[in-house]
Amino acid sequence: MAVVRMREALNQAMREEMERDENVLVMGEDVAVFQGAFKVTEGLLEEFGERRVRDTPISENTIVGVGVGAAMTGLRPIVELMTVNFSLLALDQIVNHAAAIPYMFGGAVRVPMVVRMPGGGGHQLGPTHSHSLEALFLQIPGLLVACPSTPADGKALLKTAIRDDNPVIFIEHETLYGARGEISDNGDRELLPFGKAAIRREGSDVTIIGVLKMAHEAERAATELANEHGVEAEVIDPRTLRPLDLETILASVRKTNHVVVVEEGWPHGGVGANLAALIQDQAFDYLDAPVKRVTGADVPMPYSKRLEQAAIPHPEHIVSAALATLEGARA
Amino acid sequence: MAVVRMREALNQAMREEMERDENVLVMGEDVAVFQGAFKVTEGLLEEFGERRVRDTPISENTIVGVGVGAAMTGLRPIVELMTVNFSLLALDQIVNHAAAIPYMFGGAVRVPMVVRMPGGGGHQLGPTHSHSLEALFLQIPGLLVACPSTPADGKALLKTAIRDDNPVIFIEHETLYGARGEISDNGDRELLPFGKAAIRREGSDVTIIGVLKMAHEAERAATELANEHGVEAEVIDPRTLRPLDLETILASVRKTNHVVVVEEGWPHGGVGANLAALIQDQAFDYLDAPVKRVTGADVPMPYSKRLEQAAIPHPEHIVSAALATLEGARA
Amino acid sequence: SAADGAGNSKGAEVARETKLPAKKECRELLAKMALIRRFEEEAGRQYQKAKAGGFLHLAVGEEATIVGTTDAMEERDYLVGTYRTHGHAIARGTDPKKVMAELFGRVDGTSGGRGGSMHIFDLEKRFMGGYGIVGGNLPLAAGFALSSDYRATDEVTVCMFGDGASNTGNFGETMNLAALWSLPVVFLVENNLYGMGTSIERHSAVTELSRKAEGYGVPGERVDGMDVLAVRECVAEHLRTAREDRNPTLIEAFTYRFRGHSAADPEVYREKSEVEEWQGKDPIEAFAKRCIGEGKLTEDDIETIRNQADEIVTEAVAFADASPEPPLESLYDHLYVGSETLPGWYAVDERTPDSHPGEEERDATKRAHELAEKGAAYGGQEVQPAVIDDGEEEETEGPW
Amino acid sequence: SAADGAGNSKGAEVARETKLPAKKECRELLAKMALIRRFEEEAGRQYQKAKAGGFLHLAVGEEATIVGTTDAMEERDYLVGTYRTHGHAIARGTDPKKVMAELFGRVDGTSGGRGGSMHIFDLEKRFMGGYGIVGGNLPLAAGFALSSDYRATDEVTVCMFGDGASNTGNFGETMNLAALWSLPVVFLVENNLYGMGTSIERHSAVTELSRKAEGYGVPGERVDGMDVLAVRECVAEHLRTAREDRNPTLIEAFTYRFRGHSAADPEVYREKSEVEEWQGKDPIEAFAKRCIGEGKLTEDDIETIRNQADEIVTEAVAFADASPEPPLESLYDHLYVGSETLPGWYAVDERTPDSHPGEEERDATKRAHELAEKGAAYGGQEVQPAVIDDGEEEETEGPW
Ligand SMILES: Cc1ncc(C[n+]2csc(CCOP(=O)(O)OP(=O)(O)O)c2C)c(N)n1
Ligand SMILES: Cc1ncc(C[n+]2csc(CCOP(=O)(O)OP(=O)(O)O)c2C)c(N)n1
Ligand SMILES: [Mg+2]
Ligand SMILES: [Mg+2]
Repeated sequence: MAVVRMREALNQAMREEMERDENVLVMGEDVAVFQGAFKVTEGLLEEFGERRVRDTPISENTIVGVGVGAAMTGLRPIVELMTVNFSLLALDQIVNHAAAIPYMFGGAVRVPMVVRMPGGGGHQLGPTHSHSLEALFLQIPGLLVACPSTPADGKALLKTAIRDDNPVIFIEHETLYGARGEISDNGDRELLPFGKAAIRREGSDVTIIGVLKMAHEAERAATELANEHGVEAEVIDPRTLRPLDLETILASVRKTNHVVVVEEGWPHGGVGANLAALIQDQAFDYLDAPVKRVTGADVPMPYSKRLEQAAIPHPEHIVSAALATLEGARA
Repeated sequence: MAVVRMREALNQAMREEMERDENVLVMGEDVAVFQGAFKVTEGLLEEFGERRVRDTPISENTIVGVGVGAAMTGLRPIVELMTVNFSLLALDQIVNHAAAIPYMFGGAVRVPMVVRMPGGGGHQLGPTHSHSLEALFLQIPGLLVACPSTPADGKALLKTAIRDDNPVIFIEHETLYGARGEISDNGDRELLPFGKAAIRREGSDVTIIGVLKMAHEAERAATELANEHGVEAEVIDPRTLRPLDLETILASVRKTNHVVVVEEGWPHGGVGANLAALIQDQAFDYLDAPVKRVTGADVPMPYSKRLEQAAIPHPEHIVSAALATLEGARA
Repeated sequence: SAADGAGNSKGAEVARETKLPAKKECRELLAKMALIRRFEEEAGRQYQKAKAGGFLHLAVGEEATIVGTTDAMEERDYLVGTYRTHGHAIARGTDPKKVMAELFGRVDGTSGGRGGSMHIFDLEKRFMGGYGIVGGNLPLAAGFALSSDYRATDEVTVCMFGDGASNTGNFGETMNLAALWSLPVVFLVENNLYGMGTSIERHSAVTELSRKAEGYGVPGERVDGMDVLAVRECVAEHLRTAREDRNPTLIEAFTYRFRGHSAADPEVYREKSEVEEWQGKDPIEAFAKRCIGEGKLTEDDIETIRNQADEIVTEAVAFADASPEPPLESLYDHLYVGSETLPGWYAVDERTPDSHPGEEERDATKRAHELAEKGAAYGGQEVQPAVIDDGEEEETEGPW
Repeated sequence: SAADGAGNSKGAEVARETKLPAKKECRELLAKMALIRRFEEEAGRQYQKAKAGGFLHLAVGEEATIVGTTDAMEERDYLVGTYRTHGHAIARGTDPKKVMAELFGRVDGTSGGRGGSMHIFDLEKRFMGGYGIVGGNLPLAAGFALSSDYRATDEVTVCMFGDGASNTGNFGETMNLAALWSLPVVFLVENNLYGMGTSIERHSAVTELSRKAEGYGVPGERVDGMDVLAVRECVAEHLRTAREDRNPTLIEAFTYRFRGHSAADPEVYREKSEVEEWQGKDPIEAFAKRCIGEGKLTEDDIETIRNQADEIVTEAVAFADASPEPPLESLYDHLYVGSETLPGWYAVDERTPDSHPGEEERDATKRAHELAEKGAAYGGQEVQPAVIDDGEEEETEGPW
């Protein structure tokens, strides 16, 4: 066991898979000489050279499309988009090409590629640079969607994503790159299959589901709920949103009968909306209160630190929502 | 009262608003000489000339961006994207610019523009040409989203959209352009405010909410439910998804205690997911069964007529779902 | 008017002195063009009979550009095109039967009936598709070329697209990247003077498309796309540049679609006289005349070629007709690789009251099946077809 | 290496013979450049003190390109830029106080604290922003120009963007449209030889950016972006072309950012020597020298200009410091126009257990308020800053 930061864990995953498979390459803006905008690709150019670690022009749709074409013809590209905000320029290649091609051509060809990109707020980057787009990508059939919250998951899920034959949207969180966590050293035995949620904390009173950074806030809230309110929360991190491990979530709900879903993204049609719809459908008789959602504010992220922090969920919001569901409080 | 087709109703709305306001103009691929891919802009070039009815190159992101810039400086552009499928190339201008600008600049400038585009399946256009993206656009704060299902609503909502000072995503359905409906002739008195749902049919047993073409399928299902099963369904067409008239929906749910949401789009994080999450949260105690969703299949739309029709909801699916909720059936 | 644009195509820089190849080659080139022409005309007829659905984009008139290009390519080279590529696939060697079956939406189609006319695909023949999104194939082409380069092969990718596609953001982005990375790719713009109903003068500030990518480091050349030998020779030269010098280039081939943009476009945007002027330059007619004139082929050869094309296309229709519709159980097939084996929930089917993983559709509840059947039964007759795919297909059946 | 690129900027085609204007004008030009330099240096310091957050992109070294451009423009003309535009706004006449307040995220900021450093905006001065998305401002510029044309005015739009932005799809799409529609717009690429950490040779196949849009019908010209008079003269000519001939053009201004891409980029991608070479061509230093040399300004004038700049910037900081933080109740303000009056549900706030329309946040429940306060109280200290905005800002404070 070693303690590493998320960015190191992701870096290890890419390095190990590149060593393992000659067909794995990394492309993206400033991934080579600059070592990555968030330093996730640090050292890869030096180790693997210009052929396998490629700086690209600022051409998001084309970068992704080049990855799709390369994946269709034998390579396993890892495309880094500098942030999820810029993926809005690449959605045509992601949705109409990467996601559609295997199905559209009757399974005659595969698109084994990974699109890595960080998102989220917290750095005062303002309205164009703070999106959380998990809820947008989970809508698209043909894509797999991962959103790791710990270095161990980040490394294991990224290795799985690189080896998977489907196009994978791999969403990281800008404020988690520095987060430290334990990670096992025996690389290959640390593959994590998609579609397995993690139970971060066991509890019998309320189920709190948190994604990316919100998985951590959920744990903090759970601690506060236990210490201050005698409430035992079960904290679940889905880890992948496609496939979704609904079984683990439903099992918890059948036990706790109360649910809070926490996400940083927008409320309308968000991750929480999807989970709430599925949970109320499949565990209706087990719910003692409505599935509560704690989401980012329904605004483009404001720059002002005060407004930004007010727009992002914090443990207090989660605690408050959990207590409300237990009271069975209603608007 | 006159009976017109949807495409004529939309055409009238644009013509009337262009006559009313010199600053309204129409831009898009093949909107002028070709008269519109779906003939919605027929005759506008002849009546208003090249200055106000402009054919554009195939440059979706730029066409929308030009509209945003023009809207910021005094014009009221109507941008037609040939279909919603191509809006995936314009999402950066729609989300990071049109939707964000008014908020991002503290209200110093407005973006009074309408992006019109048809979507949906049914014409065997296959995996890249059959998307229903209502659920994607309703996520975005800063946008208004309209999805009319009748000529009268189409005309009235489009006129309102053109006069609204916010950026409006106006989603039409390719298979509804030929649909006929009554429409009043006294143009200006026919403005329809956003955020007012239509109750298409009153009923006390189950609430069926349908969007775009599915609003019609919902009505057909309601008729069958009444005739064959003695079930009185209340059919609601939200007409706009942002703002959303949740009050009308909740009032109906409090009366019927059973809900089915019908949409043509994908199930994960769809329109139905958003409504189910909101309804279970705000009418929890009134629900006798889970909110049921009838959605398009979770696949890129297949070309084969047989598969395509199997992937699109039909009255049978709605009837079956309605009966299931009344049985309180569970998976 | 685009007639001027048409005029350009007669410009000196386009003309090429070519020599007729050996008899056998002449016959092959003519046969391929004739087959494509026949196939497209028949596809149009089948569409009118509603055997084929969706949009139908025919390449009638563009056969010389297609065949001249594929004939210059090696088997190991990749070809990628647009939504108007029945002929491109056939020219690459794809069995017309499978192309017709795809138009019919049947299991024996190139994409098993999932892609349709706009999404033909044949990995074996290295025809990489068939894409409905204008300009969407350019980045893919750069990706194929990157892959060829990365794998240290000497494969070249040929990317064909339309004049309208040269206005997409992908055009500039891809040209720059291809030149920056010295990718082995030849871009060929099928300049048929219109993007749907918009003439080139109305959609492109610079109508000399061969120069449009110069600012990105991709030099270009114009060629008469109605002359199969000129196209073949030109493409061969550019393939060499890509294969040996590792430089991407752009070919602008002047051609013309004799039919509407898609099955029955009213064609209000162009003059009948313009269409007729171009029909006077029929690439098949012209090549056949020359072959006879220079004694390479006889009237009998021509007759045989015509009959063979007829036969192949007739068989293709029979084959497509006999091919079964995709089973409803296959709805979720190929959505994900390994979805059967990998854990977790890959697709959900909310269209039935019984929520269940989509991949279980195969053995879904009886009710789900009944519903699927009921749904599938819908002919979509209640549907009001969009203008671009209703109306009458004008039957301009020539000798070809 | 980009040093060669730098070399270009000394190329013959770039040099311009210019005459110094009258004393008063010399003073004004120098004062504006000095003010921007001071403002940027101070912004860097305030960022280190965490008074400003987010990304901070400074234009130190690029003042001549900015001021030369704005000085040639009419008040009625529009200017639009990137995320590196504190100086552009100031040069257009925006009060430095309001720009600094925006960096501080305060209510008196140009965007009321919502936009931040990357999103400066001033409609009154026709500075149209300030955009964080590379290349996102190009279509907007075409839109402003279309509007000017549509309204039959003779306003011209100047669109400034970086060398890296010339690789975005928007570049080609917008160039083509601007030329096709004869829009009154002048595109100016601030070629500082790098897109973030990627040198122009590594991101653009053709490094002569002035020629990059020729294929779209937009001719270009190169100018020494370190010479304020050369830039002013060049931009004036191109403005005339746009205003009178209605032809869009592209200016490539060679310049250089003396600082990192954003507040402390480790700058591993360029040599110290290259930075120093360019610092030797400091546009403010050079212009001041020349003014003194040709007797237009005295050492005292220079001293006064420096002091005035210091004063203005000091006041700006004091003003920003004194300006209040936006009230939490304003979180949803300006999300929609008329959201107070229009019916229906404009925003939902699910962060509190009480679901309620967001616009009612103003008078939301006590609990919602407490929670908002608690949330706002977070300094984000638990957050691990991304590499691009941590590290030490190197204090390369020059005489300017
Ligand atoms: C991105 C995108 N925008 C619009 C369309 C609709 N569309 C289909 S074909 C076409 C015209 C394309 O013209 P061109 O590139 O010249 O090809 P041609 O049909 O002439 O072969 C358009 C606008 C599309 N399919 N994709
Ligand atoms: C579409 C998009 N992609 C990537 C980024 C991240 N990014 C911000 S600035 C930058 C470099 C831009 O370089 P250039 O255009 O030369 O402008 P400069 O910073 O040199 O002034 C990049 C890649 C972005 N903001 N937008
Ligand atoms: Mg064309
Ligand atoms: Mg630069």
